[in-house]
Amino acid sequence: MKRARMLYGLSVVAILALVLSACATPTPQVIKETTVVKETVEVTKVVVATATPETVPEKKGYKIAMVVKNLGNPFFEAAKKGCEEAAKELGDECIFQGPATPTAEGQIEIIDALIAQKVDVIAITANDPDALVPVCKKAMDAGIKVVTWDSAVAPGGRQIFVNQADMEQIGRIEVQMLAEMIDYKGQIAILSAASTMTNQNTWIEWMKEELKDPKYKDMELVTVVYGDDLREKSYTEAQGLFKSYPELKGIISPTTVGIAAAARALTDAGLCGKIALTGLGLPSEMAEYIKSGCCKEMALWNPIDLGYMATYVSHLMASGEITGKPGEKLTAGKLGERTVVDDGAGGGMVLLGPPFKFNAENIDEWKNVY
Amino acid sequence: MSVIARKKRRSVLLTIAGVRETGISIFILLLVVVVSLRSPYFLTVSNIKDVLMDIAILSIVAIGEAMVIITRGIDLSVASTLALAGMAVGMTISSHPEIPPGGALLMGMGIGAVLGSVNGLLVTKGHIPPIITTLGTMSIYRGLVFAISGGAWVDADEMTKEFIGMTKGEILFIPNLVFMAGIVAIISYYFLNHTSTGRQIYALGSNPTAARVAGIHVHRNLFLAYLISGILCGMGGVLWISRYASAQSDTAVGFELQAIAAAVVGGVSTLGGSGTIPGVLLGSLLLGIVVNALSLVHISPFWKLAVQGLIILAAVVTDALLSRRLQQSRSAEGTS
Amino acid sequence: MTSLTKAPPKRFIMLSLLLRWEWLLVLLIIVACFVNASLSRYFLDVDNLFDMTFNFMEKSLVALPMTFIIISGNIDLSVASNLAMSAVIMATAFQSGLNIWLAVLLGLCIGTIGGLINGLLVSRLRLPALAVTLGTYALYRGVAFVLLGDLVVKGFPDSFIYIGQGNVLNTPVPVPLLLFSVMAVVFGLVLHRTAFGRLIYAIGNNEEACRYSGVAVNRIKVIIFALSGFMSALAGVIMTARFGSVRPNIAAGLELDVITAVVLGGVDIFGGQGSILGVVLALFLMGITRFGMSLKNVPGQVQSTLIGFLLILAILLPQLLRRFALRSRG
Amino acid sequence: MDGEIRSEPILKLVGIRKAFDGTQALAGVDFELCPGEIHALVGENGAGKSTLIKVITGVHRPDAGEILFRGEPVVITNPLDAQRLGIAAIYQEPTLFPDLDIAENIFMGHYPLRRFTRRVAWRQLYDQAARTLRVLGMDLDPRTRVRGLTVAQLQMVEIAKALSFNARILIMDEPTSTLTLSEVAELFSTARQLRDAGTAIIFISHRLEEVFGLADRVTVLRDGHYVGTCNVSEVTPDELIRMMVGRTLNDLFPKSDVKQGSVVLRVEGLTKEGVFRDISFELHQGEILGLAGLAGARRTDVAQAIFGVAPADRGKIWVDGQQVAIRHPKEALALGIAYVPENRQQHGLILPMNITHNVTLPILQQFARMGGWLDSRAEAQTAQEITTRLDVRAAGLWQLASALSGGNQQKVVLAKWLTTRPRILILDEPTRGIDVGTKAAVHELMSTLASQGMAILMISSELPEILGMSDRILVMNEGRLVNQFTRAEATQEKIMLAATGSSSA
Repeated sequence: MKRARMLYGLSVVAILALVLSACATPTPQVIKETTVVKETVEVTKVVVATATPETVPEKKGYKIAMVVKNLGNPFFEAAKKGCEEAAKELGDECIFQGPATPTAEGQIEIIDALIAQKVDVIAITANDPDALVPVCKKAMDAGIKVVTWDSAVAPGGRQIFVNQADMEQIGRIEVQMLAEMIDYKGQIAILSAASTMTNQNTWIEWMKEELKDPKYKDMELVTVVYGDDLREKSYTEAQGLFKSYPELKGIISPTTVGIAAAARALTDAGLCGKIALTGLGLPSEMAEYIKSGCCKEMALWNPIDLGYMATYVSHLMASGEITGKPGEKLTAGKLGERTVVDDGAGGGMVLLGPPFKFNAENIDEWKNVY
Repeated sequence: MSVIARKKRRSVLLTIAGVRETGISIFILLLVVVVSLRSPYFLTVSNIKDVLMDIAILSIVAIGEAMVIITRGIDLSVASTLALAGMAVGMTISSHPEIPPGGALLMGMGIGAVLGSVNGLLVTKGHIPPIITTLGTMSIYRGLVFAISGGAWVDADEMTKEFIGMTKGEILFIPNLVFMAGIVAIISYYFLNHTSTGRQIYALGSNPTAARVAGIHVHRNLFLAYLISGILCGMGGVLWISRYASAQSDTAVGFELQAIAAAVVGGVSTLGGSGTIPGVLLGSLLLGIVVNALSLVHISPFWKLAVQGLIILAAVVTDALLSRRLQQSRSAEGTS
Repeated sequence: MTSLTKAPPKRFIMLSLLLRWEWLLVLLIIVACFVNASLSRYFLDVDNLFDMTFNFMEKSLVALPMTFIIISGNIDLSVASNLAMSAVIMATAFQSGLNIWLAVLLGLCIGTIGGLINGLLVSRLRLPALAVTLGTYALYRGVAFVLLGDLVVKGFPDSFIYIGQGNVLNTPVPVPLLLFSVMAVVFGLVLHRTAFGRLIYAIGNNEEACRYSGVAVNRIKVIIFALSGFMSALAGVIMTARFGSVRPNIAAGLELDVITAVVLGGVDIFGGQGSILGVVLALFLMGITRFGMSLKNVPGQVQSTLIGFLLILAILLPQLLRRFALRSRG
Repeated sequence: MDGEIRSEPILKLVGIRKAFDGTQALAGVDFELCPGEIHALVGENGAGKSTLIKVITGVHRPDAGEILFRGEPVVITNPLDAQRLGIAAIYQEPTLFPDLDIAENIFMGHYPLRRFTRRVAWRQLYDQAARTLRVLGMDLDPRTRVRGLTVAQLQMVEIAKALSFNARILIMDEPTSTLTLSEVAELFSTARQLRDAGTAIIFISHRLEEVFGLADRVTVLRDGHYVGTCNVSEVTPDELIRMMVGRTLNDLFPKSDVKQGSVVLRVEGLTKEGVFRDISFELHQGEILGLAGLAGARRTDVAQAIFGVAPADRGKIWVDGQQVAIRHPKEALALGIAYVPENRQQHGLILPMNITHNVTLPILQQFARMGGWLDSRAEAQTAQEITTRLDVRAAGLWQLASALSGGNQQKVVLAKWLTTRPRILILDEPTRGIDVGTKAAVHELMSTLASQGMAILMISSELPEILGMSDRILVMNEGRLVNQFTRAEATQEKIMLAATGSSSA
């Protein structure tokens, strides 16, 4: 009997030891992350998403927390590089965090912990623009600046929006690219991400707007399908598209996962060239298909620059150099000067710039960058 | 009782025993007829090929899952195992493009075997209930995917043409992927139905206590089921990254529920001891056809999940009612 | 030997008290707090600690009936989907002009009906709960999508928002925490002190014997599944109020967290054993561990990996040590 | 004590000890088995017979002692080792695989395999299985799935399974407890055939008449100790009982002598399609009505139909002159009917729960105060009263049902049903697998209850019990009531004739 009790104690101690070691050692694999991540950007002393020794009392720089939709997503991994680069230039600390799966719940939990840590700025790209509003308000109440980038939190939950490109422009440009490819004729379809994502939904609205122009009178948008930003689902959805619409001439996929999956599906089905594809894609993922002609042209902003810009804006917000009001001027390091403009909802917005078009001519110089 | 009467009884029993697969086959046929009336494209060779390609990986994983469920267990870690094996293989081939596709496949199966063994050891030696073991390893393996990749990904550009081509080619008009799933199914069928180890897997799922008394190595066979499930997931992982030409840390999230659904719809009882490979294949096929059909007949994508749910429920309920009637007719026979 | 009234031997009582799983959890919580406090100076802060609970109260509410269900030898995979379905229906009703509190009531009814359907399929048709709730897992989430698609419902009144985001009066205690505390006490008393609770254990241990003893097994099963549906809907209401908005994809994957907590809380996955106290402790252990890791900015994937390890180790280690001791004894 | 030695013992156990959680199940047991003998192993429940068998078959490993097989010491670590030595066992509870067919069950663990492919040789499997079934006189297709077979059929498959090994040592652990007399006779002749062919058989039974009818030698165990071995021809039943219990029992079946009252239960034309047909009888206050028949005569089904576990399709039931419809045991309970099921561990008890909780299960609502709150003091008091009355032996009411001996478990089941204060008590094989002492206590209790006016319907396959306890005897055969006797006119022969009546066709 005594032994049983002793055993029990032993097992408790053993479990505790494990938990302790798990918490105490900064998980090694994560540190490696900064070095593993592709090439180009020189690794800085910036600590990313790891257990750091608590900050020293006197402030060296601002603590900028970048919260992304989920970790392990290529787009955000690229943005992280920009964050690190800018943080190094500014002497700030870049905390890069995100949930394992792209859910609002996970992001809220993270933001709560960031509020508790009293970071200076939270720069967030939202999984759900509305669900995050309350927690973002809470952060603002706690004196934390809330910057939103990429996928915006609804106006009530942000102080400034770093927009990768004008929503309207992105929507319209995708239709224009596709129209060029199919000669302004035929059925087209859209393969989107999850049905809840703000960005995609807004762009699709603008696409529909653009399509009202009489020059597109021979083009017909037959359907919008959702691949949930899951590769296999997007793949199946793309397949479904060209099966159920045998007359289909073109697909627009305003999401990096979707366009890659669609390109794959087109290649596998031998429909490259018969059905045109465009949208927003990562050069590294799409290089193969652009070269093969499956996707002649696509657009994207530079996610590294986006992360860089968001970090600069965060820094300026924290230092009080800008407040997020339209009309303010700022200098975002290597990206040069920008002006805060009206976001249409009464708040301020900074534009990264026009989306960049990738095609067979320039893809090689970008495919190794992001 | 006369010989004739005995023969007759046997044939009746055989027919009833076949009902499980018959029921789902009829359902599939009905669906096919309805959908092909609505969409002329449905019954074309290329669409059928596509459906088969789509369900190939699912059925490979579902077969492993079915073996585990037959032993009264469950494997929630299949999707994570698949992703981990896929990521490890993807990273290896991107740095060692000289590895042939076959080698990559073997490597994936090896990694799957290791992960499956961990499950098997925890269940047999650790005496942890399967659902808890695999709930735990589901998170652990998924985390490992992130850890080994550092959040990075492997994309089409980093894979060799041969590797991506592995799942693309055709042998005698049959897509490679379907061919491979077919081989897996045939080997598994043979294993489960014609080897004594296979029969023992059924036996221990049917009555674990009796299995022990009958001198069956319960632990060895249980371990084997998890091992096989792991190997098939590993194989699925390599095929997956070849097919979609990409390995990421969120590959196949939620796929475990699809695998379980395919097995359950195919008549594998979650109470253990029963279920067949043809059933699992039909289950995967049904799920595949539903997804395909919904997009072909232009039903809003938002209906998909609800329809899938209804089909799973329908399958479970019909199966239960059928087997209950089977049992009733049997006991009636016993007295007459 | 003759009189059975005598109490069990003292050593027996002592031992069974000491060996309670709950003590292990208490110890783990203390250690987790200690570790967190020493690693982060933000941890031991009353406001932070209370605030942290917002994040797992929905799970906790659902974990209470899940404890009943698992003790009775069943499982409910559909909780998160049911949560989403009832929240979506509540929200659409509100949007179409229904008074918010009536809409809440409607949501709770829908959730209960969802649970009722599970219960009826499991008990009347004697289907395995795993298979049934796997089906409704897809179905209920599907219904949420059919109803709301890519839309969002927001603009709830402040009085409603308060139940998901507010604090009780002027204290730092969040409203959901208070609600959960009350519910936990109620569920604990029902499970451990009433005839209904006893019958749940009895069914989990031997359903057939219960039938033979005239226990209304089916009715009890239907009730606990309906209860699970009701609590899922309640969690849906809280979550809606906390987010201030509803989309059909809320609470995806919540069921696995709930089951993890219940099992970590010492409930036997095969039924018949477990306590509400253990589950509550496990919920807080998980919450504190996650919060601590978030404070140290440990990536999400690594967090769930550690919870996975915790789950397996918590069950494996006592066993391994016992076996080791037996071997060393000879 | 040893009789003539037929040959060298094939199996010899020396000083076997085995303890579970501190309880000494076997405290130094010796045992010897020779080829070509049937060796009975007897003792009260908890004497250690089953543990000894499990040691021999490798399910348990002994803490101390030696096993000699043909004079060589062997270590049997698992059932497979035992199989390799040619040891086969038939257990009390059938250990079959419901999802597999009969042939697969028979050959599980040693399928005939094709030489090169290692593939299961199905035709050979089914042929051999059919042959084995024929040897046992069993008319069943080997492809029939086992789920849904009757208990007797399951038992037969078990025996076929053991025979399929060509076992040199065959262990039969109460194989007859679920068999009918004709089946028992068949089994015995098979056993004798095997013995004459040189197989050594260990035979365990509670029925002494079977021991005397079949065995050559008998070994007695008591409380895990070895008491002695003797030739069956040299002992009397009384001597044997004395060795088993350490005392003599004069009257195993105390007769009830009660004045019968009015009809409390009347059943008319009760029919369940394909199970039983047209069952009609009356049960009086203070009467013990015996229900005899072979296994598979569907007596249990009738009882379960009356109790509402598996309601009948047609027919009427009156309780106290009121016609009633019973669809669920709860309703039967409310009418004052109680049913002590045949399968104690599966249907009677909740093994992982303590005595109190088991006893109060059907009447739990009585202890529910406001809001369903349980009055645990009143609950414990009720449990204590009834268990004291029935003399349940346990360390305390907190003890788990699983820790009790078979006899005490049955007493707890009886206690559970008596707390419901039934007026009609249905007992299904009330003394199966119970040691002699408890058996007598149960019979005494039945008498007392009847004398207090309770109406008892007793299903039993033990003819002496039926003859000794019943005021009237009904006989069922293949789902029908075939005959009825008063105690005065009933004899073993008459009952058997009725029970087997037309079944030989």
